[in-house]
Amino acid sequence: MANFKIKKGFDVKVIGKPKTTVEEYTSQQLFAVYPSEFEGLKPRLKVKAGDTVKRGDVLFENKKNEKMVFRSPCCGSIKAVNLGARRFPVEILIERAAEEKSITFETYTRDSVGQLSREQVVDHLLNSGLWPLIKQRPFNKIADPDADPKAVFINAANSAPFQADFSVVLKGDEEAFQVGINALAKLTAGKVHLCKSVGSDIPDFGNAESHTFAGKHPSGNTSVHINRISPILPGDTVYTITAQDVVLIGKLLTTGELPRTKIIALAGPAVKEEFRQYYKVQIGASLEELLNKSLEGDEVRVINGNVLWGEKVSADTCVPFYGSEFFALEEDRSRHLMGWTMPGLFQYSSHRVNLSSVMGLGHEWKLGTNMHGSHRAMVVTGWMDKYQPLNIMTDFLIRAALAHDTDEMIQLGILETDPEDFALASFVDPHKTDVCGIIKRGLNEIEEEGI
Amino acid sequence: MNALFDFMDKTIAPLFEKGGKFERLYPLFEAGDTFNRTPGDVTPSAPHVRDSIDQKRLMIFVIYALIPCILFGIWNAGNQFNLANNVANATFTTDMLRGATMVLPIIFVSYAVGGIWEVLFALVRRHEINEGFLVTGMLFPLVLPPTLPLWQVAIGISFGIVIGKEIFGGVGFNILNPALTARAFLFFAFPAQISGDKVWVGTAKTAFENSPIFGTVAENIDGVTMATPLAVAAAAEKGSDAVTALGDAGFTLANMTIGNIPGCIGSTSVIAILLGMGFLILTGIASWRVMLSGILGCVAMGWLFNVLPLDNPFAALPFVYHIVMGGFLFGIVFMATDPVSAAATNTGKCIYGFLIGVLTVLIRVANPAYPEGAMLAILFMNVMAPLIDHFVVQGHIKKRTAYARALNNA
Amino acid sequence: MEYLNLAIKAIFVENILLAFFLGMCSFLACSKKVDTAIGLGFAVIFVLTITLPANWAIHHFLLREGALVWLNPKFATLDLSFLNFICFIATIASMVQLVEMILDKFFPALYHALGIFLPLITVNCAILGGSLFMVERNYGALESTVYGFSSGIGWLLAIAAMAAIRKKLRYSHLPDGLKGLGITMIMTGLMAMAFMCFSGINLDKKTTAQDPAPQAAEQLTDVGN
Amino acid sequence: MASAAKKLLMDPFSDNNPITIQVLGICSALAVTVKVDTAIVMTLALTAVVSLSNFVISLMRNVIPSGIRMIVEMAVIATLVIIADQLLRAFLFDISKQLSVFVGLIITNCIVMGRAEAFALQNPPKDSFLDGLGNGLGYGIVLIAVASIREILGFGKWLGFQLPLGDNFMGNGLVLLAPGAFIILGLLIWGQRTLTKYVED
Amino acid sequence: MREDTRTITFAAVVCVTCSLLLSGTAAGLKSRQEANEAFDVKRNIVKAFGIDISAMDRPGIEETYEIHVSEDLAGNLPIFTWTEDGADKASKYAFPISGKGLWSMLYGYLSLEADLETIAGISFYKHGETPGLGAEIEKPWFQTQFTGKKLYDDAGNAVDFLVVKPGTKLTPTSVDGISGATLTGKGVQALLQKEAAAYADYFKSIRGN
Repeated sequence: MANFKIKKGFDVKVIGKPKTTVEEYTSQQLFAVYPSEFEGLKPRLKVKAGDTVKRGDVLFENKKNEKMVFRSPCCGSIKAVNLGARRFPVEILIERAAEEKSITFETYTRDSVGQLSREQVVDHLLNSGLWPLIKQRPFNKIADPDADPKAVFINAANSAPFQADFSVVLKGDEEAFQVGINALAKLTAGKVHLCKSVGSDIPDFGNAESHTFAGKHPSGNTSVHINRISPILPGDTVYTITAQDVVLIGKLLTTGELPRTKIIALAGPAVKEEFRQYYKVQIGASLEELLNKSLEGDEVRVINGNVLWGEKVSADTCVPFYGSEFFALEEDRSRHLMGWTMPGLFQYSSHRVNLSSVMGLGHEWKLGTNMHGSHRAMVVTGWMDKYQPLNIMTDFLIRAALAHDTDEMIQLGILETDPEDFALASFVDPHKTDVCGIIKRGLNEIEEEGI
Repeated sequence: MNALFDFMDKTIAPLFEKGGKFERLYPLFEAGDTFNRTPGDVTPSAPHVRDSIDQKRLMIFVIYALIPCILFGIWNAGNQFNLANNVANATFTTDMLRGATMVLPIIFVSYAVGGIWEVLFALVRRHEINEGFLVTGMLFPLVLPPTLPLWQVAIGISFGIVIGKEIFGGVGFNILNPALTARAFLFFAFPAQISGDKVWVGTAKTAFENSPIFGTVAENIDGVTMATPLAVAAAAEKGSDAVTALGDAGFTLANMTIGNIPGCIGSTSVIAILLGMGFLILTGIASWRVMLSGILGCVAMGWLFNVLPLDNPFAALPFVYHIVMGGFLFGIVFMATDPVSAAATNTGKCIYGFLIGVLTVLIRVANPAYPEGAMLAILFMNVMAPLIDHFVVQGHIKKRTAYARALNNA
Repeated sequence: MEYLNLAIKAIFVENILLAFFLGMCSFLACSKKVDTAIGLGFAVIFVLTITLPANWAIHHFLLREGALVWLNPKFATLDLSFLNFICFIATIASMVQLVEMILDKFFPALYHALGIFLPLITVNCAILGGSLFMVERNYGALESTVYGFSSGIGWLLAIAAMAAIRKKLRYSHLPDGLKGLGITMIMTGLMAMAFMCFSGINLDKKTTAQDPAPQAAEQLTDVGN
Repeated sequence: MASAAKKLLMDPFSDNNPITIQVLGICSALAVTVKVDTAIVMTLALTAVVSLSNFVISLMRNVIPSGIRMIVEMAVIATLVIIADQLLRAFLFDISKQLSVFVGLIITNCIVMGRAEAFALQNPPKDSFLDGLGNGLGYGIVLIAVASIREILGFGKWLGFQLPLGDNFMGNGLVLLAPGAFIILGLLIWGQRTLTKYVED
Repeated sequence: MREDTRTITFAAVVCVTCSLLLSGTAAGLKSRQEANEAFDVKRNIVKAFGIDISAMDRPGIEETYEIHVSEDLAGNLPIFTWTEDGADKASKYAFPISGKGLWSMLYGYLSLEADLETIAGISFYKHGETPGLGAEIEKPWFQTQFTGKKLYDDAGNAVDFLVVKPGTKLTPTSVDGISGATLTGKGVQALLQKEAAAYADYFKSIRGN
């Protein structure tokens, strides 16, 4: 148990915070699974269009590790398998059948999980298709089941606008959460760390060490938690997982069947005010209807994630495997006459060069996706570290990455990071550098070369 | 207005974009287009919102910070000319007008010639036209004497832009400050015009020699020489007192602070520079670390020379003088803080700034060759900045690893 | 003070690399990484510091005009200084060899740090140049040592700064033809320009002429001042 | 034969220039280039040394014991350099004064050693001689080009002759200083490599 | 063993050949080199006497030197005298001057007219001053200024010869300095005063004759 105060950070003040009410949203016909969600995965399809599948049937497996399978979230027929570039299956669409048949797995209790060996837990999770919920650092990819992680980090914190608040999600599922933690505790010889934001009313759980993090964003980022509790040295591995996913694992273990629902937050300035809240949705089910009625604006961007970090998704997306929140904001293609010399009262900024940073940081802004400038070579240095609590020299890290110097990247601490940790750096950068992208390429290079 | 913008976006823009007729001229179009209106691009990926700040804004704000220096420089150039030439009926207005005829051509040449190089390289090398050039093009004239021949201005800025910056790949990749590179080039290439005790006031023939608006040149003495305070202090004989020598030559703390003395166009007035400095620090554009540590370094070295028992009147000069004399303050505020050529780490910035201050005073006092040390001190530290950064980064790496190991073993 | 002045002069004012262009080949070849550069720099300091006094002794007691009078007064007019080059280079080669062996035997750690650089140094013209300048400028034994040591420091400073700069340049958008040698050359030029801020620093206040002997090296109009 | 010899002779002028491409012999390329006449003399001295040393070493290539290869090479080169230096002092006194220690430094000029190691040890004397000649002259071309630029810009003269540049011509002091030499050579390398499309990785 | 013998033999042969070559060259060229060095000195002295040598070839200069110049000692300082054709008495005197400039030693010769007061010519042949600034001391415009100026007063005492800032009013004992290179000028001034004082006694002593 420890409390950490993160000094550096910045909260992007954007309107559209979700209310803490949870609404049930069910009975969808169309389901989807997106193999492209799993980064670096080479899937081998086990079904084709027209096949009928039971709930829990294997849809595809990992070519590199055939034990790792991905199962269907519903019972029905495969409507289509859409291929992307190089015949990579981007999405598998499933039409739900009226009658449900499903596959069941063994059930456990809080105590019987504790009797299992590490292999049993791993095999069970791999076989049930929920193993990919566990990721590993460095590289933030699906955890390697054979690794020997020195710790498991459960992220129950939220700091970015607007990450789902786990205390809302958790209500009623405390038991499943505890079972999940017990299973995770089997995976490591070290500790399970449960990281919470300060002020959230999440209780402590057995088998896990609780930590609270105070401070502005990115105090809720997993990298910050790892850095403060048990930093990654070259050669180390840690498993990470988000809190809601622990609940899903817990439900699988206690009920013996694949979890059906999870809770997502819908927020952002382009969501009508009455719809900004939490929804209990079916995993894999289409969100088209919900989004249709709740979005407003001419051209809206929907993000699976929060305003700082997440993927753009289409407005007919289904509930994805990862993620607990959706954010919607308007595409802002407006151009401002001589904008570079105006006092900057009406443009959101964290820099004192704009008056808004002094006069307007108190209230919330209706932000859009405008770049507010064109790309230029990097000039100013040090600004990107302004809100970086990770003790990383971002400028030098980027330069090492641009020079493909993997040794130096590692020395500078890239292994502790994930592209999401550089979202704020990208945000404040006046040269509009794609910091996250550069870091991501750097990490990929290191992964390819091996450490 | 909207119709015009529509026309620009729909009809003109495609000509310059990929596949368009004038694709090669895209950087030129982009520069003009984004000058008129901020670009309408949206974020391609996360983070989905961006701060509404861009390089254009940063650079233009540096120019705003320079305005007091520019205006004062224009007045002072004219004022010094009129004083030196005994112009009758000189007023503030005639000073300004006379100054404008001397200073504006230099600024114009600097921008025009520098701009041509910038655009040429941007088109050939296909990179964007960087607004950093606006700052270089303005800083360079401000560190020149107002009487410099225009062809030298043109050669100087060409060297600064091409050798100092463009061959490295443009703004952001250069090692030395381009404006200073240009200035140093002139200093070594044509020393007679720019160094030391040569005329800094207006004996050069200016246009409108005797027009009624500019005042009448009563007696155009050929070869009026007015030394700069630094030259006076450096020339002080052994055993004499540099303050007295300065006083005899008409330099007091007060007029050096106000700046109505001969010198480079933009760097004489401490007050004007402080206004710019305040603006830069207030807006957070330039690093206060560099400025503060630079001034500290200057004070420390000046004080050290004061207390050392050296038989050198320049060394005995109270350190305050070092701050107000010559180009030091201008250099440390506007040139040393150039983020591309300065050290990039925070610790590095402090070391870098401090050493600039130290070296400036050291060169002034101990090096009889150059009465002004600020320019070369900054250039030298520009060269050393990457090395300083290297060591700071190595230290940082060590500290990070130690921190990680300590936590892991705990 | 005299020696300090000589040292400052050799490090900053008449930097053997930036003002006399010596040791350019290894400077260009080994300035890609800062650690390598610093290692080589230390090796150069080391070798310069020991070869200069050695060569001074050879020149002083064996080769210069009248050096051999200690052997026989008849040799007063014998001038073997045309053998300077060949003897100096032989000394340097054997000294490097010797240093290598001594380091290997007694200071293995240091040997591993400097070892790979030592053979390179034989052909580093900074070393031979240092010896030749020592003769041209008529340095004494102690002066030669100080000169050798501080020339080495000057060389180290230059190569370390260059290595750090090249590291910064790695990600630059350089024109193709300038990559590598070209940009390094120009950067060296700019660096030499920045180093000129020191040219003229003179801590030796005894400005009266002290050595009427002509100093041939100073006739070079090319010297960086 | 003719074309092979021509290639040996001509390659070093551009495609395989010892200075701009092989990065050899930079030191002296800079120090002796304030004026064209010193550059020419230096070229001649170096060309003589490198072609003769190549020739001699190639003659001995089959009999040199491998253990003392480097030392023998060094001895040959040093001997040739000393002879060159002595000749200069006797016949071109003024220029030898300006060349100062830099003639002596031909010993450590990497071109000589480099060509001996890279070429003369594997090839017959005639070819080696041509290779030496070509490399010496290739070196000379760069030297003379740098010297021309420096002398013209710095003094308004070429090879000592005043050029008709008008009374207002003002010598550029920087090109006469060390930084000028570096920068001019850098720009020459840029130009030459752009023409030959040589890119260093 | 055979290999070692071969190595040693080879090394010995190379050594002997090289030494023979070297000694031969050195011995053969020595006289010529010495002549060169001697000529260099002569040339500078002739130049210092105010003779325009730019159009003269080497034999011409040697000849001029042989005819007109003779070496002497002023106490233990070297002095050179110039005798006109047919004259039996020296009409000009020259002596070497050296001293610190801004950052190098300056070397040259200075010559006096027969009145032993007026400078006949000055030459600097060796220095390391900044091209374009201090190096202007080797330019004709700088050197010709000295001709006709006074180095000694009527009593034969060295005057305070000055190198002043350009623009200052000149006196018979001052010349214009180089703008931008005040300190080189100061160096020249100092070395002139120093050398003038050193030779003052000698000139006083021959004044009566």
